[in-house]
Amino acid sequence: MRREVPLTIVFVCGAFMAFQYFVPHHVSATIYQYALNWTIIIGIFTLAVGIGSLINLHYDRISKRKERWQYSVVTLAALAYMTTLGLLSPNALQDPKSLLMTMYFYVLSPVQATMFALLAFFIASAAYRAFRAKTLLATLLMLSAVIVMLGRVPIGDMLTGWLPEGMRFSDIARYILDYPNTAAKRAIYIGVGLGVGVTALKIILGIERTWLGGGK
Amino acid sequence: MRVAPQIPKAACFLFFIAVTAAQQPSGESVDSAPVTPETTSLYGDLAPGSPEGVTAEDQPNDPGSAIIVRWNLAPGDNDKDSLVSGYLVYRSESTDGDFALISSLPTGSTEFTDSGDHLINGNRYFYKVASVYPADTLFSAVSDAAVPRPQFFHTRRLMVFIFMLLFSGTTVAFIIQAKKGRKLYVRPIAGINAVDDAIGRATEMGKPILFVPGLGDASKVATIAAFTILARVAKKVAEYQTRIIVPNYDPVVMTICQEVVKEAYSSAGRPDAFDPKDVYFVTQDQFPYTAAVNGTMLRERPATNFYMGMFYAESLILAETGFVSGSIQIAGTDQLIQIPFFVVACDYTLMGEELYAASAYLSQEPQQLGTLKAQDWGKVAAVALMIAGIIVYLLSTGGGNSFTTWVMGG
Amino acid sequence: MKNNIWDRLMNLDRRWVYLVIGLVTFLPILVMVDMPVQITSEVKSVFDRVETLPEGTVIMIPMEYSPDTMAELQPMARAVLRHCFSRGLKVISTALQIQGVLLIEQDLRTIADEYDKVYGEDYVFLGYKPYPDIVILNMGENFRKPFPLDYYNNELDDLSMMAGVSNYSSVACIVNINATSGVDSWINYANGRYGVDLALGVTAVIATDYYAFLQSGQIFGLMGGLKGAAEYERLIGRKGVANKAMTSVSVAHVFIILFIIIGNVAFFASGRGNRA
Amino acid sequence: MESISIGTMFWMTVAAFLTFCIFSFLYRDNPFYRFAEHLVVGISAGYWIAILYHTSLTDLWIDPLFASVTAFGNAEGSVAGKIGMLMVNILPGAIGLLMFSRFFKKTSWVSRWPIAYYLGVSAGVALPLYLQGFVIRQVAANMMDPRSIFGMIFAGGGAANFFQGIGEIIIIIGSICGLAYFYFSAEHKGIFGGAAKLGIWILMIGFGATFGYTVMARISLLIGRLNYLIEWVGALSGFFGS
Repeated sequence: MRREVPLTIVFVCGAFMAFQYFVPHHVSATIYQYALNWTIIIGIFTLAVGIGSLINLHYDRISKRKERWQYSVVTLAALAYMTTLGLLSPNALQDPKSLLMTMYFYVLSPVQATMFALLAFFIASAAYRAFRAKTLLATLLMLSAVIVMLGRVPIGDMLTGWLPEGMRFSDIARYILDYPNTAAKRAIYIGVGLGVGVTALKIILGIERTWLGGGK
Repeated sequence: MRVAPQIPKAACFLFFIAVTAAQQPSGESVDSAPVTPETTSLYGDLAPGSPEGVTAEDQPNDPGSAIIVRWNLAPGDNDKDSLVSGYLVYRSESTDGDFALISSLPTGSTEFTDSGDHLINGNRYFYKVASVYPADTLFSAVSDAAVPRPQFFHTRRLMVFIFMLLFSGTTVAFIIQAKKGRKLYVRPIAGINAVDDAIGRATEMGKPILFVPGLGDASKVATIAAFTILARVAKKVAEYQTRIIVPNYDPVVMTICQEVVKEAYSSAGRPDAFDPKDVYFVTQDQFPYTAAVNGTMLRERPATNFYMGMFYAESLILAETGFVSGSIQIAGTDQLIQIPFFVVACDYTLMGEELYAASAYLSQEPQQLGTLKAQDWGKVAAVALMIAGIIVYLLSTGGGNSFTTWVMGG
Repeated sequence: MKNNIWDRLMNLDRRWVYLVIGLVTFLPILVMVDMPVQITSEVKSVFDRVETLPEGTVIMIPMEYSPDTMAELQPMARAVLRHCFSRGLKVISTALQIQGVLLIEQDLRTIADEYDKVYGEDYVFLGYKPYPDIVILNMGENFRKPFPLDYYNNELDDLSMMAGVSNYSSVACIVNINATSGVDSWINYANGRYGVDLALGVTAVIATDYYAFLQSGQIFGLMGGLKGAAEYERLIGRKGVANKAMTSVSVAHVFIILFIIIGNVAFFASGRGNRA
Repeated sequence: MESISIGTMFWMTVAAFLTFCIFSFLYRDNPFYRFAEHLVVGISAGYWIAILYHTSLTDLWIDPLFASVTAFGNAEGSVAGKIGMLMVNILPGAIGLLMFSRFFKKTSWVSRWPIAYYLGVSAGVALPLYLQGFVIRQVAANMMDPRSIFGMIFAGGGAANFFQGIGEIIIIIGSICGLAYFYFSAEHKGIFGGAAKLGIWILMIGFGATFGYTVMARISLLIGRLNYLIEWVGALSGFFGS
């Protein structure tokens, strides 16, 4: 029961969905739509399990007075507050002036945007640390990055403005992006496609069963 | 509301009225008798005419309930004369019945797809197209009967179907061979050997290991590959009695990660050492999640960080913070755009396909290794197909074009 | 181990790098340093269209960007709005992405205030309604259908500017400033179905995808990211945030490359290059 | 200029404060960052509950479920059809509820059923889709007419044509060599090893290009944040100045 049922479900659902792709008939299309909707619905129920885990973790820190437990109070309070705002008002998401959207706008999004902006710093420090001509490979990586960087900003063409058109940084950058970059992408895509294919097959056939965990 | 087909360009007032008319749910019936133009001088030397060659047929490779109507441009519908201001399409269930206006299209249109639940599969439908001139509307002859039908096989996906069957067959064949005990050679991959070393290092230092399963949900195959790597890492961790921390972005991924780690601990004989609170859910939001993982890195100071699965812009934020906290870092992702950032900032990176290979490698089961062989044969087949396409081009350019279109499918 | 300057540079605290990048990005925003920015024809044609509309013409500027995409699109939106208001055009605007409504309302109001424009007479903000495809289609029939009330709950007929303005046929053109995939809806429905002249302002990364629509004539102009905004600012003769940003971006790139060079010089000068 | 309301000023200041909190992380981990991090984890988890509840759960499950229940009051349609519809709408919820078995140790294995469904559907969908999109499509894109390529290189159509022709050869050879690099069944030796080596060179050039291409967008984001702070300072001085 504990292994056979899940493995059967995986095989039946997987094989059906794989062949469904080739059958445009409306019955097949309808089942496909339902099957996908069901995964979303199951995902929402699982979110409850996830939220349970989040609450459990922080409640544990607070009740055991673990190091920095005070911050866990912040998390739980914020969670309770936001959930209340979201669930009590039926059209909180449709009303830009609702408190829920205000929280989104002035609390959530500044943090998101600033986290994202940290990348400007990290991209610089990573470049400084890692772009060193230690090996041929590292040198290729570095040169191609530097040329494309220069090709993207006006200053690159200021430096090479004396060269004939077609030889400037922006042109070389374009060329690298259009050709070697496409070749690299294509090789990786084909490899990934095959890797995904094999892994999906292993799941469907029940060879890959780490997700089942233990038990009999 | 029924969504209109893509219409490239139209700015004519007449057309505008027509659109408004088309939205009347009932649709007006129209007199089908051709109108004789009275003011021919309006059009210069050109005689206005109705659209010729109107055909209607079932749309191929569809779920049913769709018909494609095609016609030739009416006289004067070209850049030079631009006399025609649009076309009107009418439908009826009998040749002599009431034809209802179903759509109006701008100049230059030669095709319209009539689709929706109002078309009953198996019924017969007839179409008429009218060309709209400034003073006249001229109707075409009635098309032959078209019958919408659903199809059972998508012919434009034949190539993929063949490839999928061959590929699955090869995979199964290699698995069977491996089960029978045939030795299959697979070359060592640097990043994968590093996984074991990194776990060893963490245990020597007595520090925890951080495993980040990425931002993919459990439906992403990259995430599924990450589970296998997690199983291997967790087992080692359990054996060496260190700690593994798995912060999660997706709740389904979290439940599976919990199962995987729990199983690893019990197979190492230490089921009680597993703390479910170490495999926890953070939030399903990219940057808040990243902020939390960053904090965990700096506070727990893990000896090794694993990033396996789907990653987006946060890849470099995580990897740089991990570097600052002094961890060894091993990444694996099939997200093309993020591979460079991991390559730059991590000690080892499993690039694209290597992520999938790693999950087979680390399991150390012969049948898993067999699937790597299938992947290799897939590559050989891909290159062979590529070369075949180029050879067809050498034989004839037209043949090459149609072969490529056939392979590409739809 | 000798602790010379090269060794110290090799192990430079990352925070110095952060500081330098922060400064070279920040300073050009405060001090205007002019960087040559070439004007492209696709931006020029947006400018030209707005420039030649007679005073009092109604133009529509729907804006769809949110806090995470505002960095690229807000300067563009502001430049276009400034151009419209300075030429005495009347502006109708919507914000069909919920996450950006508050931001866009602020932007519109701020720029209108700059030119002493009166709400209801010179500009109207319709706000947000869910399901953008349907809203865009319905506005083609009548603005009052999806938006019986404006963002501030006024009846549209109470706003003097809306008298006689029924649908897209009453507006000269649409300049859609959009960071979402909703761009396609404007192309397919507003232009495709109702035939309004449409220009787009999009993020730099996706701009490359929309050149095809420019060639096919479905859009009459295209502005991409900060570069597009910088060009527009130049055209209206009011170099602002985007032009400063172009300088910031250029200088930051140069410094990142300088860091790479320093790192390599240090690497080889400290003798590690020979050992590697 | 219209003055900013006290409410807006308050919220703008909150946003600016949080911006500083996150930036402070660049120096080191500190209480401000920790506060912002923990706050935003709670806020975003709550926000997602609201989003999923109001969009997915109601649209995909609750509303159709209610509709299929109320359909029984309708005279039209067969009873069997209505029962079928009801089952179709009850089932996903029932499967979803099995997830809650995780809350109890003894029954937690039941939660593998919904997971099995989830993985099975996902793997089944992915298999043909990836073979089509990632393998077949990419292979087809490499099918280029050699005559037109050689025409561009040798027919003397100018430098631009020449380099385009060379570029297309780079794509074909480069992607084949890239695949050779990923080939697991043979060691990188001899001619094959040479191809694999060329492959990794092409991969590295591609990675460098991707890295360089994104720098501008990242700097733009930083500029966006800095502009926000400048605006906030302006609003603040305007608020207290008036």
